[in-house]
Amino acid sequence: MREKATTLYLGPQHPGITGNMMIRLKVEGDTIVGATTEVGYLHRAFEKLQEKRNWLQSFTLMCRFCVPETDPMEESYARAVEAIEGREVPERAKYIRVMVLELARLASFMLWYGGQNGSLGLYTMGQWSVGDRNYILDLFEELTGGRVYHMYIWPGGVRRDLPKGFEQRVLKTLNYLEKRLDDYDDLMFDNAIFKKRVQGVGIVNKEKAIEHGVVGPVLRGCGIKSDIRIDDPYEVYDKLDFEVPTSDGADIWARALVRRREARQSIRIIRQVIDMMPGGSVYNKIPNPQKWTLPKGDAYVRTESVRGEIGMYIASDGGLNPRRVHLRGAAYVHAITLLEDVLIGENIADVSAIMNSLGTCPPEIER
Amino acid sequence: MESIWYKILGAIITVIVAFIVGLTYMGLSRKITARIQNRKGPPFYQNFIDALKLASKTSAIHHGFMQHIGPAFMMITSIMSVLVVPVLTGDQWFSNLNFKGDLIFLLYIMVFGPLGMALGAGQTGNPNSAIGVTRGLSQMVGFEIPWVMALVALMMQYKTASIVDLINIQQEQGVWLMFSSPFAFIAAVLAMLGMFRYSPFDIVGAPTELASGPVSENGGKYLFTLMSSNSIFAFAKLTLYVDLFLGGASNIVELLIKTFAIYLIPMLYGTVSPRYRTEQAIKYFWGWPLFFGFLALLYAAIF
Amino acid sequence: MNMQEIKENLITHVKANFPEAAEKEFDGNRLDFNVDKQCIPSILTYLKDRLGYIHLSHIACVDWLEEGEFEIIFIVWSPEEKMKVFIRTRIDREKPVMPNIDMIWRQANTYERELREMFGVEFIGLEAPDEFLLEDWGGPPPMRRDFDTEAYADDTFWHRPGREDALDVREEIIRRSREEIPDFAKKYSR
Amino acid sequence: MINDKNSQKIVDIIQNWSRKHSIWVLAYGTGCGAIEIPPTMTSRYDAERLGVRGAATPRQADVLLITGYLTTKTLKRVIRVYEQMQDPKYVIGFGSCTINGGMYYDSYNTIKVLDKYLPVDVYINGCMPRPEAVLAGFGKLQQLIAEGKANGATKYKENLEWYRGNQKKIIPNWVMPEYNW
Repeated sequence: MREKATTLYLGPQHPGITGNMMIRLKVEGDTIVGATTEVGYLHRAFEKLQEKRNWLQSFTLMCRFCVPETDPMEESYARAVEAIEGREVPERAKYIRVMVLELARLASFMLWYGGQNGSLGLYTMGQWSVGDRNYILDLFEELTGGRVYHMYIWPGGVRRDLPKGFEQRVLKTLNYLEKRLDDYDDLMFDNAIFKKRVQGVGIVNKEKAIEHGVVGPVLRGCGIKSDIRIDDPYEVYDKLDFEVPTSDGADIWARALVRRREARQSIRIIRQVIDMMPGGSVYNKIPNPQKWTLPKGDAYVRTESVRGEIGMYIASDGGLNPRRVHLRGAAYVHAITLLEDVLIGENIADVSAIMNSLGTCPPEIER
Repeated sequence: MESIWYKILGAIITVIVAFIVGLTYMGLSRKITARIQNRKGPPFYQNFIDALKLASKTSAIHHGFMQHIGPAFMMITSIMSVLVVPVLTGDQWFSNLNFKGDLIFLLYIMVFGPLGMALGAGQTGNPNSAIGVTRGLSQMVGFEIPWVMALVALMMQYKTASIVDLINIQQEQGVWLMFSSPFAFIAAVLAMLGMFRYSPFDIVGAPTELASGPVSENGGKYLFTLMSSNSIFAFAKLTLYVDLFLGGASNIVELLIKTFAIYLIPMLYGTVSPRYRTEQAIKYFWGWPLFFGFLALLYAAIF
Repeated sequence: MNMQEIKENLITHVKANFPEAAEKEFDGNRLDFNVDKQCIPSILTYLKDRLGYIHLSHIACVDWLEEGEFEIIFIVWSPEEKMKVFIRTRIDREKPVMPNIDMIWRQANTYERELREMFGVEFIGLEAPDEFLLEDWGGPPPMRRDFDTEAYADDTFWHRPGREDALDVREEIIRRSREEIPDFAKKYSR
Repeated sequence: MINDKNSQKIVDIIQNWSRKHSIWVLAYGTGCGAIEIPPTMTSRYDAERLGVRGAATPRQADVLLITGYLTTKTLKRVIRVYEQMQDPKYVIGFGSCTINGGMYYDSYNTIKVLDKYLPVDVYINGCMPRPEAVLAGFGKLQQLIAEGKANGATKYKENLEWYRGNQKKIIPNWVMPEYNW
């Protein structure tokens, strides 16, 4: 006899949901037979607001799109504006941008370590990694004045030069974090129970990935070597030497492995950038923001964030304000159609782990 | 006749001691977990404050009669099980109300509470509660089997179902039962991991999966009752372990040291383990713990 | 093959099948095609199946209020050729109707839901719940240029007093900068 | 005897002391401020040493932390969650956008002033408030509780019509059970 499916509302107030969204699950016993996501709890209408702001004011809205990693949005906006206007960026600013982006990546990985393990009940990991993340945020605070919102990478360069001795402090932090990452491996990747929980769960295979336009670690977790930093290089990524890790498992475990190795690649990139950092100015002066107009045109730039590629489309009508800004976050494709697809057939115990593994970030979907 | 009054007075004091010790242990566990997690952690008496606060919260929600009964069942079970476990051996006051055959009685009574809780949680109508209860009962099915096997092995080996007799045997032989019947001890300790519901067996109230499981709808006084009954129950279980396998305790310091040593096992294991899925937990209990349970039975049958 | 050859190759292929597509070349790895809205599904299918543009990167909509048109831009990406292609089309702003492409890429469903809600663009045969980001929304589609969000916010929500004087902060700064700085403060001011 | 004024005072002092040192925060990240909650709760800032810890369901929580802007869609859920919580309950408004709309002052989908819709006991300003600021906010709340001044819930009950009117003004489709405790 077929069991009658019950409806289970997961969220918006639920500790297992990453952020503020809801999944309506149809459950038979412990198995999910249907899922519908409901988003929109965080819709602030950024794109509408930006149409009312001038080009510099709307830059300050940019970092608020998704909070775990704010710099790729600023980077996208800066590059899109530069592409429309044809503005040059000093060489040193490019290196600093890469450094900031990779530091933000690393910080976001630390948060992911906490989230992924917290979703599986290993709270010690979250306490360690989120605590250690503060060391990176300290660096950001010194550099930009803010822990979470930096507003540092802006059109024409970066807002100000590195403080004296900043590189040494970055290297010191990296040395510490590298040691800590090994500790995390002992706790997480050598953990038999963790392996048992995540292997074979939340499978996104190649066909599904292409059908849903999946990006980032999820795509690399199913064996496709795809990284915007290599495929469509921006800033100075084409001069740097780093690997793009892939894994064939297509499950949570594979994506965890990808992220684990990517965190080390980020450290490697930052070290290279600090070695290669040229001198010079960091900022090409923009005109008076109140009178700053961009030529008519549009641009689409993509930036690799920790969750995958972020695409930003900006159209200018030659005026003081953006005509249209549209940001497609990485989670935009993961969190709705793909999540609904992946959850079918899984255990309700794994919903939170799958969401964390896909990198679902609701503010990025809803903007 | 006088000794009965002593015993009853002692039993009342035992319950109070159990409440205090249980909450302190939970507080210490929070503190130790915090130290492992690189932070200062709450003071060890934090759980008393929490309990006091919960008791002083209003509970205006009403989901029906059974919701009140659930926590009450748990409380009654906890108190009954702590009453039949001799806390201090040889002490007239604190040998409690145990009798011949109390191991079998204990086995029965320890299952009774979660069942009552299941009824109460079912009444609240929260799907998380319902799923949590199902999980709790499945997990109980998992760890009860090796646990019962270990106890049956002890009963077979020493031809008694009385805890006091078992303690006396240990004192006569001069060897703790954890050495003289090691397989039963191993099976019992592995089952204990599930009994205390620390990670990886905290599947009942897993926050990221079920909010807080069966107690989702219970706040305030209900939660206070559950919390205190849990602490009493934890003390009862720990004392039972000490009595059965560690030769009992003749004074309160010895008791605290031995119980805390036992308590550290599930707690420390919990800080470094993620949570099992329900079927994985049951599979785990029906693996090695069951194997050691069989070994214990064989061992008891042969010797 | 360098970028220029890829572009020429692409243009010849697309032109052979869709003669009305008007191309526009850009620096770098970008190429635009202006097409009619009816051939959007066929050109996207062609790009995906034949030319390897397997990744739908973006669907954007721009409201050209003055011209009375919506511009819808599909951006596809080829991992092999490292090329992004913009397929642009213009539709009438009064009766915005588009063909549905979520059978080509499943994820397009999300974009289309958003466009339907935010711009009122109707996609023929789109199967999705009516509401996406908004709930019980009574007004016009909010991302249209003629919807004034500030006026709506003033109407609907209560503003805390005190914000309005922040509007003229520049004048205030100028006024204050003309004031005499006391001697003791000069020591600390930069 | 128990209704005697002095003994009631003593009971109040003990209860307020316990409430002050045991603050269970509902795990509901309503906005982007949720990103600073993990650092506050974890090793460097460790709010648990002050007795602040998370609670999974509204029935068990004491504090509703509104972490940032509230869209109208979330506001509906937040009100429902708030009404499910048991007395005594407190609301902390977190971030500039709960105070005056912050940088979303002209957005059509976010509310600008939180205390029009829910009784706020403590505001923490800043965008984003640092974990120290959050801890200071909790400290302020503790102080208010100890003095018996954190009475937002009573205010809500007494002025329910006014709050309801404001809430219903921006939530057109109001399908919620009546608040009766």
